[in-house]
Amino acid sequence: MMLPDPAATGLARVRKIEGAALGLRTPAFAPEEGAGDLLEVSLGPHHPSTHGVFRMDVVLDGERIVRLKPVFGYLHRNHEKLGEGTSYLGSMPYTDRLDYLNSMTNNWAYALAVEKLAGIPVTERAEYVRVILAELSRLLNHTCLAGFLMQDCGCSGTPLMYAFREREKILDLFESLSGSRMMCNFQRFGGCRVDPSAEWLAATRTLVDGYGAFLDEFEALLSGNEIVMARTQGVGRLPAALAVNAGVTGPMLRASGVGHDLRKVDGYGVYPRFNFRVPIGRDGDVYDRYMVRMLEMRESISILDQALRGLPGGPILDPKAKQRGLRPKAGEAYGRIEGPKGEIGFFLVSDGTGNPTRYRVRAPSFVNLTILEDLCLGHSVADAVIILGSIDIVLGEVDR
Amino acid sequence: MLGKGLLQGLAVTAKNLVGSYHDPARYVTQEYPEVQPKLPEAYRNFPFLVSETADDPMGTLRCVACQICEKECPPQCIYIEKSKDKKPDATGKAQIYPAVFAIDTAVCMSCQICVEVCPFDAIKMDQEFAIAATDRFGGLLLNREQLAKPNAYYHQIHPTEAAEVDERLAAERRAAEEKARLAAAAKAAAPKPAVPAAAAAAAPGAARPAPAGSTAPAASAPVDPVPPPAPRPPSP
Amino acid sequence: MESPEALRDRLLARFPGVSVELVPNGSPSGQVSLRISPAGLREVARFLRDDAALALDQCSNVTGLDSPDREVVETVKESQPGAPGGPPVVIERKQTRIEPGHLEVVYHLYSVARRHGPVILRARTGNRTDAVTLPSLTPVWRSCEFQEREVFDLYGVVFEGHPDLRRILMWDAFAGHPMRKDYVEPDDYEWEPTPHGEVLAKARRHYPSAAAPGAVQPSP
Amino acid sequence: MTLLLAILALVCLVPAVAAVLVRNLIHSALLFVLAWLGLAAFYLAVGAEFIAFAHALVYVGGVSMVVLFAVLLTRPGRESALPAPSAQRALGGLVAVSLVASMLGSSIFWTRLPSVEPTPPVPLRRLGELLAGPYLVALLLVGLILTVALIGGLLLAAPRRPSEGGDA
Amino acid sequence: MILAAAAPASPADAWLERAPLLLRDALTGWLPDALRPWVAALLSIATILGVFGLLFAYMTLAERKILGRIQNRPGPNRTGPFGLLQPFADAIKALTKEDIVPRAADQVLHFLAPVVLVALSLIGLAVIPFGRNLVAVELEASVLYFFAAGAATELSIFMAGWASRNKYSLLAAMRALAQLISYEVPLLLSMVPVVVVAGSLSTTGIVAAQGGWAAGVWPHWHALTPWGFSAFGVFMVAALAESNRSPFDLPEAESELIAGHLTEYSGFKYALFFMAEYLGMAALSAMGVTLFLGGWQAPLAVLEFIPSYVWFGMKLLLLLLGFIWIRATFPRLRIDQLTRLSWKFLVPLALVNLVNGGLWAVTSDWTGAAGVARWVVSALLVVVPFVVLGRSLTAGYGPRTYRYASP
Repeated sequence: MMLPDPAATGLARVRKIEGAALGLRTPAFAPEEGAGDLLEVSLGPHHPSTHGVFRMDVVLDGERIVRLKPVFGYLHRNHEKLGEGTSYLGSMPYTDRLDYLNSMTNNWAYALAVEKLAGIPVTERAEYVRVILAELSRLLNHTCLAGFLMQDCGCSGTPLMYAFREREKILDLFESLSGSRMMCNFQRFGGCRVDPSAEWLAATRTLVDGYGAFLDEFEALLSGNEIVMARTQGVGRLPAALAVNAGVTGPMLRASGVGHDLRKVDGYGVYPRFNFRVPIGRDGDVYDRYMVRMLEMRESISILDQALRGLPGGPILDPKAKQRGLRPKAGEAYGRIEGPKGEIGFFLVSDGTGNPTRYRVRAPSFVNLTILEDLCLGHSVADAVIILGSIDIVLGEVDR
Repeated sequence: MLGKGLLQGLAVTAKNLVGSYHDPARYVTQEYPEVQPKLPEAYRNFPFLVSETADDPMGTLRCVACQICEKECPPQCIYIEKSKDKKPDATGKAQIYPAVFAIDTAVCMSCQICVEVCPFDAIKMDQEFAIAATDRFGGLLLNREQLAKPNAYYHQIHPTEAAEVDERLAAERRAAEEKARLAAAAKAAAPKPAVPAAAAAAAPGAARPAPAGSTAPAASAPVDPVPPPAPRPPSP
Repeated sequence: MESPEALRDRLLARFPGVSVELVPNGSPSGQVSLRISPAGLREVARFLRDDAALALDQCSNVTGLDSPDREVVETVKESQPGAPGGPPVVIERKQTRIEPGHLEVVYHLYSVARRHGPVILRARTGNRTDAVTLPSLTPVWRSCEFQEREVFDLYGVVFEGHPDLRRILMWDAFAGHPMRKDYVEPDDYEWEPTPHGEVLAKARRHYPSAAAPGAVQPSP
Repeated sequence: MTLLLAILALVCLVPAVAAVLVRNLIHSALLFVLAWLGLAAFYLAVGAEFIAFAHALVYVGGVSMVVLFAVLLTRPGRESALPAPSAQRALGGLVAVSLVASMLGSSIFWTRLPSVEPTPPVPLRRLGELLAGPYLVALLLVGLILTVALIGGLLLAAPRRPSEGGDA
Repeated sequence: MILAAAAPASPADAWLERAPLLLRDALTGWLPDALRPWVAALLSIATILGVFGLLFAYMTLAERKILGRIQNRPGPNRTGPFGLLQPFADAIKALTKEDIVPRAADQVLHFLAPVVLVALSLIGLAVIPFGRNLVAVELEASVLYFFAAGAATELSIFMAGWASRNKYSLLAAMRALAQLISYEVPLLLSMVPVVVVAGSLSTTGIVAAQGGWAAGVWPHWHALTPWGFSAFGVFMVAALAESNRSPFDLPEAESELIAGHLTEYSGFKYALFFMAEYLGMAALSAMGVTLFLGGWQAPLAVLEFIPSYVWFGMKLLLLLLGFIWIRATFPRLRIDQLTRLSWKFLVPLALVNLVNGGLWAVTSDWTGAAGVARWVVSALLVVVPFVVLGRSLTAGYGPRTYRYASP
């Protein structure tokens, strides 16, 4: 069990970061020289619970984590260079492959950025359809998150199977609308590609009506469970100031008590027309992140209900809106939406030709990972696995 | 009281255990090979070329090798070589046809951009997903003969979509004949002196533009055959 | 939130030594950015974060931009002695000039407290070869830590003051910076039989001998 | 009966000797366990079941764990049983033999065993009453010593580093 | 030879009841007297191995089918009708799989660990009374024998962990030891009040003490008395932990240390570990049935006609179903929570239960109003410590209320 002495592993890296004043927890367990046996373990990239090809180099002092370095890049295919090589329309199917659980919100973020860059108006009906699809994607994402998180806590698959059963129903809706369950390639600049039929809207209505009952049952199984509470409460606490400073967005930020939701802050699309609330937590630990996502799903159900009722008629896409030969004027634009995992933004720089000169994706999982080490210091390996699960990362988006 | 949450959890799992025997909303497993999946009409897998009739697929391909889909395909997996000669198409007009039309299904991600940008409804998305090949290189490279499938098959897999496309093409053909008839009548009514007969006959006035392979994609592509019929762009 | 011009003037007044200039944006998005000379970048950033009116406490996005050397063709008016004793003749001569390229980093700042933004900061490096260092803003906003490492990895901008500047996406032994415009993709990757001519041509250059099995032979 | 006892004696002795000779520490610890099982078999042969199972429970369940933990924590698993220089081995061997000889000699020659045949097994209930009756004080004293030893062990093993919350 | 067609005088000599014994006599009847006890012993060993071997096989299938149905999926149904041949398919797979032994491993211990583990969990079954007089070995201190056999399982898990010379398995072996030792104590402590009340250490004596029904309806099982119910709870939780089952399956926690001390095992040895876990679970449940659920006693006087070993089987299957049900529902406890649960909750509860059992034994002759008082006191002695200890255990945890951001 012996290990090279701590000094050799460059362990004594001291985090001289001015952020210390922001309640950044400098590692209270920084190992003094020669403090007992340190065990270097690397969890992943073939570890059953790292949510994809992601590695954490962990140094353990007994059962507690003393140092944790995330290593990724295994799934890097230079998505942004591809964006510079293809036309604006050609990049749309590639955005499905960023956060492959929510292709609808990725498409919307990209379409929003291009519409902002080229000043393309969006039809009324398309705005409502986009909200419906984004909220369905949010339901799908948070249900899967709860399933994976409980799987990391050690449930032998039961919550995950319930989550996947409901996810399949939503994916069937996406497939009957866009043609593919996960790679929808559905949004276009100025609207959506296909106009949802009456049967599709009726099917969505039945799903939305039944989802509340599923959530009640799911929470009865998990939220009150003493073992779940013991495993997740007080684990991986993220102070609000550090969360904002570290660029954390989405349910993680709201779980730390900061009520920042782009649907309210930016008011993009037709979100200002719906009244919905933004749940926020208090301790910012794994339990709060889980509960904030559960409450957010209930808000999404009410948004879906209002959107389905208020869906206007009219064209889904202005036929004269240019898709194929789009050549926006030289300039740049940064468009962002509130994706299920946080703020997903696209920064596009155009020089007047058919291909963007710069196509940058601001991925929420990538930025939310910045404080993984701060959350895990002092916890055990079992907790680090759960903390990573509660951050909800998807490697397609982290590595791009 | 300690354990209340645990008992609640046990109650939920018990309800699911009992529920999975009678509640279809809970027991959703389809045992695949025996139970074939019910594919929604919009389902898409790899593309295929539409030929008007089943008996002579190569002769009646709708594709006129305008190479718009080859340019627009994001992963660049379509490869077209134009034919040297021309062949009359369904409306009798002499058209170029693709001598080589290959799609590398190892690279294609079935994103249906090619269907969206094709102005002639010549390429559509197939619904056949159980595909296997023995060789990684040649086996996944589908050439023109393997891609061509009759319009009847298109009606079979995408009924509503196929109906709309056919009805729109018929409307265009009628408009074309009607315009040709008008031009002929106008010519007959006021015979202009010394107008070479051939020129009159040759100006087809047909709505179908003969794209001279010019790369300037002037035509804005109809978004998708499903939405309301897009106005056909004026001939260049 | 105050207009970019007012903000520029306030910054110029407060930081005399630092050059702050507006970068116009042609697109209808109207997101005008402020280019700041690298010397005073971190002080300006800290001011923007701590200023009560702005309170830009979230750096949402850090992007790298690469503009390579550009050949600029200019018409130069020169006066040459005209006919003897006559007036000098002004002739125009086309002259190509190489404008040196540079690397650029763009920061999108938002305020979570005031719910406004974006304020966009830009900073340019000296050139694309040796003067490629910029001050890191990680000490001001922790969110820049990974994103600046990505710009270093894919563009080659060295961030001075960054706590842990290593490659983040590529493996450490990787040479070169893939996102630069002049990056040449190594062609020793496993040969792929895509029928597309350009790929085939590259493959034939690489394997001149064997005509790759299974490739589509152009029809006779 | 004596044949059975002889076999059992072997079952005790062989692992004990092997435990001393074998180089790997963990192996010797496990061989000790075999020796203790041999002892328990002795009790069974004589018919005192309760004592046999109590002995097995305590030694195989508890004490073997203590020995293994001790071996693990002090010398983490490396076969570092260095051969002691030969002079020391001879001296050690001499001391061991003399000790064994004196013990065996006293038990065989000087102590008078009342009889050779096994005494009738004491019924369990009678054993319980004896323990709760006249021998109660002895039982409580032994219990007291064990608790003191337990608490002492805990204090010694308390985590040395002043850390946030002591683990189990 | 086998007639007794008339209604049996007492349930003891009903034909079906004596069937196993008649079978044994039939089989060993023609042997010379000297050999008879030996062959009888061999017969009982064969039956135990056969019954519990099949029980293990079909318990793996039952677990996967019930777990599947709880998760709304069919569970194995391809091998044989309803997947009934699945256990044999698994066995063949385990046998044919290559048995990889890491070079650095300590060959002897690596091989010995699974063998010892299976042997120990089988030995424990010798003293369990499956039917009215169906017990393999009649011992005076058989309960102690059972726990002595069970105590050595820690040893073999340590051997497995240490012998595979792999960082993960060593960590897992240490965790497993900490867990097993901390749950050995409540397991034994919860058994002591039963012995005190039943007055004997032999399993048949304990089952006999639970005979009879108050007013023909309410059986005298220990689990139906307040102290017995609490002791049964503690025993079952400790049994869960001893056999490394769900909320406590820390050693082979997939999400952390890959497969714990089983990382370096494959092929038939892995199947042996698997078998040992199930047999250990079955043995502990069998002991639980014997100590608390009245062994082979029928729940109602009128139901006595059903043979005793059938009752024992049904109760055992009920408990095993409970194990599977719990595995499907609960997540895993962390190592420090696990040991804290044992030392700060189960052990104190078991100690109070010891007092409660003692009081119950002393006041066994109270009847009428005193009987009611006896029950109330005993119930109080269970509920009060449960609530107090429960509150201290879950200090700091609890459901939370959430607020919403001002728009």
